Amino acid sequence: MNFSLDEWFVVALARTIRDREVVFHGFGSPCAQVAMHVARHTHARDMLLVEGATYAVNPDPPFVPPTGNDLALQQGAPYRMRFEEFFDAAVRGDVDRMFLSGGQIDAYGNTNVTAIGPVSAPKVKLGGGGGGCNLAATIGHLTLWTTRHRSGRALVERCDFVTDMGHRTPEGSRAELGFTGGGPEWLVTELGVFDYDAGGRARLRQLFPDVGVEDVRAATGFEVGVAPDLRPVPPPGTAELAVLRAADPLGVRRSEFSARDLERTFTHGHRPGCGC
Amino acid sequence: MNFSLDEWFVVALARTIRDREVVFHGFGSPCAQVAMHVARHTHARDMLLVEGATYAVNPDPPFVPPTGNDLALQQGAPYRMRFEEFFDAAVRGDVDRMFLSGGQIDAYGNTNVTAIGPVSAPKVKLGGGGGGCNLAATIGHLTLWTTRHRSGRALVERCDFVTDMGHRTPEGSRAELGFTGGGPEWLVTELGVFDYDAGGRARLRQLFPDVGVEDVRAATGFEVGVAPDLRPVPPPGTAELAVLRAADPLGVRRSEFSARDLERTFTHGHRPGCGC
Amino acid sequence: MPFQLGADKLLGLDRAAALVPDGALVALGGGLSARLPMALVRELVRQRRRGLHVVGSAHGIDVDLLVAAGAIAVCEESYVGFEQDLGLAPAYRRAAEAGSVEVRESCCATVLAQLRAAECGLPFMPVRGVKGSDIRSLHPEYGEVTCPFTGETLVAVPPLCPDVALLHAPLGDRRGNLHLEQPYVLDERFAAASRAVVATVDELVSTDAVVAAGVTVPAHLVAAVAEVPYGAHPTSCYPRYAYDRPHLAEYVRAATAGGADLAGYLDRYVTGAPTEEAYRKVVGEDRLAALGRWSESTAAWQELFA
Amino acid sequence: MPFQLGADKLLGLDRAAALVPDGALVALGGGLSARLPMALVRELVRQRRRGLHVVGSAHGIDVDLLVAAGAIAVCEESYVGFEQDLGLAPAYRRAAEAGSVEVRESCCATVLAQLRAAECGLPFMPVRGVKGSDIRSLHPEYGEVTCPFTGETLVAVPPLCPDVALLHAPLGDRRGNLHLEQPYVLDERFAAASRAVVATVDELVSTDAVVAAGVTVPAHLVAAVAEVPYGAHPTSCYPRYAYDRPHLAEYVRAATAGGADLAGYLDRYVTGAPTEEAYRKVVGEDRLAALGRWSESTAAWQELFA
Repeated sequence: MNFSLDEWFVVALARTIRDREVVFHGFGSPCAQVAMHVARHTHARDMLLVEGATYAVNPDPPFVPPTGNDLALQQGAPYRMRFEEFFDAAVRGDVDRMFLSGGQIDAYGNTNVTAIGPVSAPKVKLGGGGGGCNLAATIGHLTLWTTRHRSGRALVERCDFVTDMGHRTPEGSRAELGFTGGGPEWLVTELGVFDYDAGGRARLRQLFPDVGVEDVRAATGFEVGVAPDLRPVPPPGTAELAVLRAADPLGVRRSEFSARDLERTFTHGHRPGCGC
Repeated sequence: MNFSLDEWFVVALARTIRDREVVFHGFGSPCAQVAMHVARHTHARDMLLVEGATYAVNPDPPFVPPTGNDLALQQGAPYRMRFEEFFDAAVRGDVDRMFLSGGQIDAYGNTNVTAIGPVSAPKVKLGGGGGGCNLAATIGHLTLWTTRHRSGRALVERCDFVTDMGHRTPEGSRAELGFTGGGPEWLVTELGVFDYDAGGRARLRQLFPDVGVEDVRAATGFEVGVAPDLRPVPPPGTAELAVLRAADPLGVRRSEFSARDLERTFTHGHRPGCGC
Repeated sequence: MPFQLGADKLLGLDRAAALVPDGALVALGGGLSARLPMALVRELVRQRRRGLHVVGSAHGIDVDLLVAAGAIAVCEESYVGFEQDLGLAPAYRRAAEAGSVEVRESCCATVLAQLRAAECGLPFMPVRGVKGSDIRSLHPEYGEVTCPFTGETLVAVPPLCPDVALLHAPLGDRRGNLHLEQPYVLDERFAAASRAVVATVDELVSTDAVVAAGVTVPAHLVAAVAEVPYGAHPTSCYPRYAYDRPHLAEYVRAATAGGADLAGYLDRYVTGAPTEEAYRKVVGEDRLAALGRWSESTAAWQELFA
Repeated sequence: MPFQLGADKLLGLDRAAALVPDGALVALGGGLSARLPMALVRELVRQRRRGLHVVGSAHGIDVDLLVAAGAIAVCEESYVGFEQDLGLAPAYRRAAEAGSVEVRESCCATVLAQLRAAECGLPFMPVRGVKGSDIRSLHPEYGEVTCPFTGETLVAVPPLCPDVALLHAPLGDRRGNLHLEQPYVLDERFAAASRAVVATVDELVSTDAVVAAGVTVPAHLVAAVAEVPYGAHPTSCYPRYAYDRPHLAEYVRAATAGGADLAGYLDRYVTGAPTEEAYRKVVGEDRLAALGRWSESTAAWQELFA
């Protein structure tokens, strides 16, 4: 069976969702968006999927469009939340997981989507955080991702600007700030998958087979802890790939990847531990 | 032209409404309810009428039913506010007038709809205040009314319990409490019409023709100030009576009056100052 | 809250009502004599529920019947009664005057602020009014907060998270999607702020049918739904039926007289009618059908209320 | 607020836009590339508006075009950009990096809390999050408040009362009743919290027709309404038209290049097209009609976005 890195990456994101979770993604996040539909039609059939910018509940879009606020993303939804209805639910703790990315992500899972360089005179003004700076405080778990790990600019020791809090900032830990959400649980990149250690720092857990620990170290701005049980990223299953390809006929997920990474393709047969 | 006291009373209430006001009534208030429809179809055609318990905007009910939360009161309304939409508008000061009654009304226009006697062991437990204890603070003007003035128990020097604040309570004046609403502007009873003096005390301004100042004094628990220009209540106009009779075919307004007052009927011809 | 992700929440009325424990903080949906959750109220009486703490806006026979049956310990509604038409709530009034029910009368706007605090996960909410009203003396739980910008002191109220909200809707599906007609009163806020929503619907339909009518309360906020035709009777549930004024008058007469008369009402319509099927028989299918004829003409509508 | 009781609020687009003074605090309706008030935005550029302070949630070409034309002094949106598809907002980015626009980036949930404070007439609103985020450093106007019940310290935000909210709707009447399709984003909150709502509608219809479709924003909250077909183009206004992705791409290319390219876009589509009739001609009636064909089939819909 053949598949590309972008497909495997989306499946890896999907697998961070547990069944019966209430899950949300921010806008401008095609990989997370597609991943949620993959999860809902494979291992998490009873999850509650909230479409990022439409707040539609459990829609079945005919396709994922290039913009997050489109009617296509509401098709088949029995209910559309109001803006305030979703934010209230998230802030009171009724949303279990949010997908979050950033131009910079630091060792503690703090993310920067506001500005590279000093915010008063940015080197690059990024788009902004949407609702993240409140949502990150109270949503149960965060799945972080970046498709630009290799650039060396994405994973940094310290963000130039913390838009959304991870496990700890100079202001203190989540517990010290009285936040009810658990913070970052996973960080998925085009090189591998991280979880977070007891101190709240990212720790390498899984590698894509064409990547080595040294590649990760070279691309990462903070010191990379490695889990004792470091393993390859489990390959996607045929069901997952089928749902993914049906959900994203326009391939909007691919817009997140560099040309080089879009060329990464994989094959595997039926081995033990294979999900297909 | 002949008309009854209950009709004249409702017209007197209607005339406390100015054109282009946003006006609301509480539930269990048939006289106020009918008065608002009379005003909207005579001298206040551009008022915004908010139906008490349905929050319907400018409805044209086929009839006024005996309950305040009925679909009949929403007929013809281009819009129905949500509960919170109305309360927010009122609390931020966008509602100009509310009609308010009470089992007790004191000299400062404080009203009691909670309990006669000590609230811990009431002599009579009344129904309760609905939204009044917040609305009375911020709505522009209050028109108070009672149809039980003659009983001697309605207008008292001091309420046993202040449910809704008038101009002043032991806690202080409206200004001292930082309230933005103007408080009681008119008090209409089956004996006459009061306004409020600079000190916030009720002052007799108009009398129904079959009532004397001494009747009012005898029925009133506080010292009655009398306006230098005390006059009879201006009689209803034919248009007002026609609208009133069409709006209230079931005569629900009559449920507020004693048998004795329901027998009071009046006749008048075309005199100067006659509204008909 | 928390979200209820089950696909089938259909229960019998008895098991639905059983989700309300003795002593629960219960939010009652609807208002005055419209869309009150009467089938659930009657079932709670049949099950001899005790010590309930009820909260809501302006209510009537739902609260009075629960008080009459001895089910309520604390009453925190903003109003309980039958308006100008049928007057004070007889059982509520008697219990309040005797001190057998604790009256914590509240205000619609304050209850709204408390529900919003719960809905937004906030530990308090400031409110504008309340000062100057003795209502405050009934609520030692209220506090004060000073505005960090204006220095103004405002009354602060704690969040209100009912254990259960009891709602009635004309239409719903087995997942728990509910369609309501306006006014929704506080039903939407109760649904979001309560730990569980237990609903009755006049008619159980497909999800598509509820979606076509419009989902007012979404399935993920509803814990249980029971199908009970005329489940709001003797109050209204438009567009299906108007309120039953003569029945309300019959109740008010019995409750005012108390003693054997009230016991007679309870026996005839509640405890002696072990199910809602039995209740509908006692009320009479013809009478119930007549309440649906409000829509035939204005004259027919008025006649129901004359 | 305050309520607008006029019976006829229909104005030409020029007079409607004239209700937005230089330096006004302006709320922009819609979100991302959906239902943005583009006709009003273009007219503000034609009228050389200056010094605007814009607030909202997640926006795109509306803010970027106003920045490109030099109309904005302060930007308080939670996001400005073209998502993953077309990337960063070129003019906004350039101005922010050059310091010619003051960036007071905010958060959707914080803006919501501030609008609610205005809506409820409260001098402040507590919020849960914000702590731990540097967003707070961009808002010296935020304060802190201690919960009188838990002792917890929360960030307090002041009320947000925009001078004008600019909204676009598919349907409306001359009284100002507006029908919107979901997501409403913050439009309902803007309407209640702003001093005035200025709206455009794709089609002006009778009050009965708006009522039949469902009134989302009521007339009493609307100060002025102008009829502008395709008034949200190049963003979407379902069910009438999908967004015009190629047009957005053309804008992003021109704005990224800046200089003559950007001037060319502005001349071709905005300043050089003195009216919206002229704008529609330049865009092409065929192209506009094609955006309405999303509903013909999934294939047709996908093609628009390919």
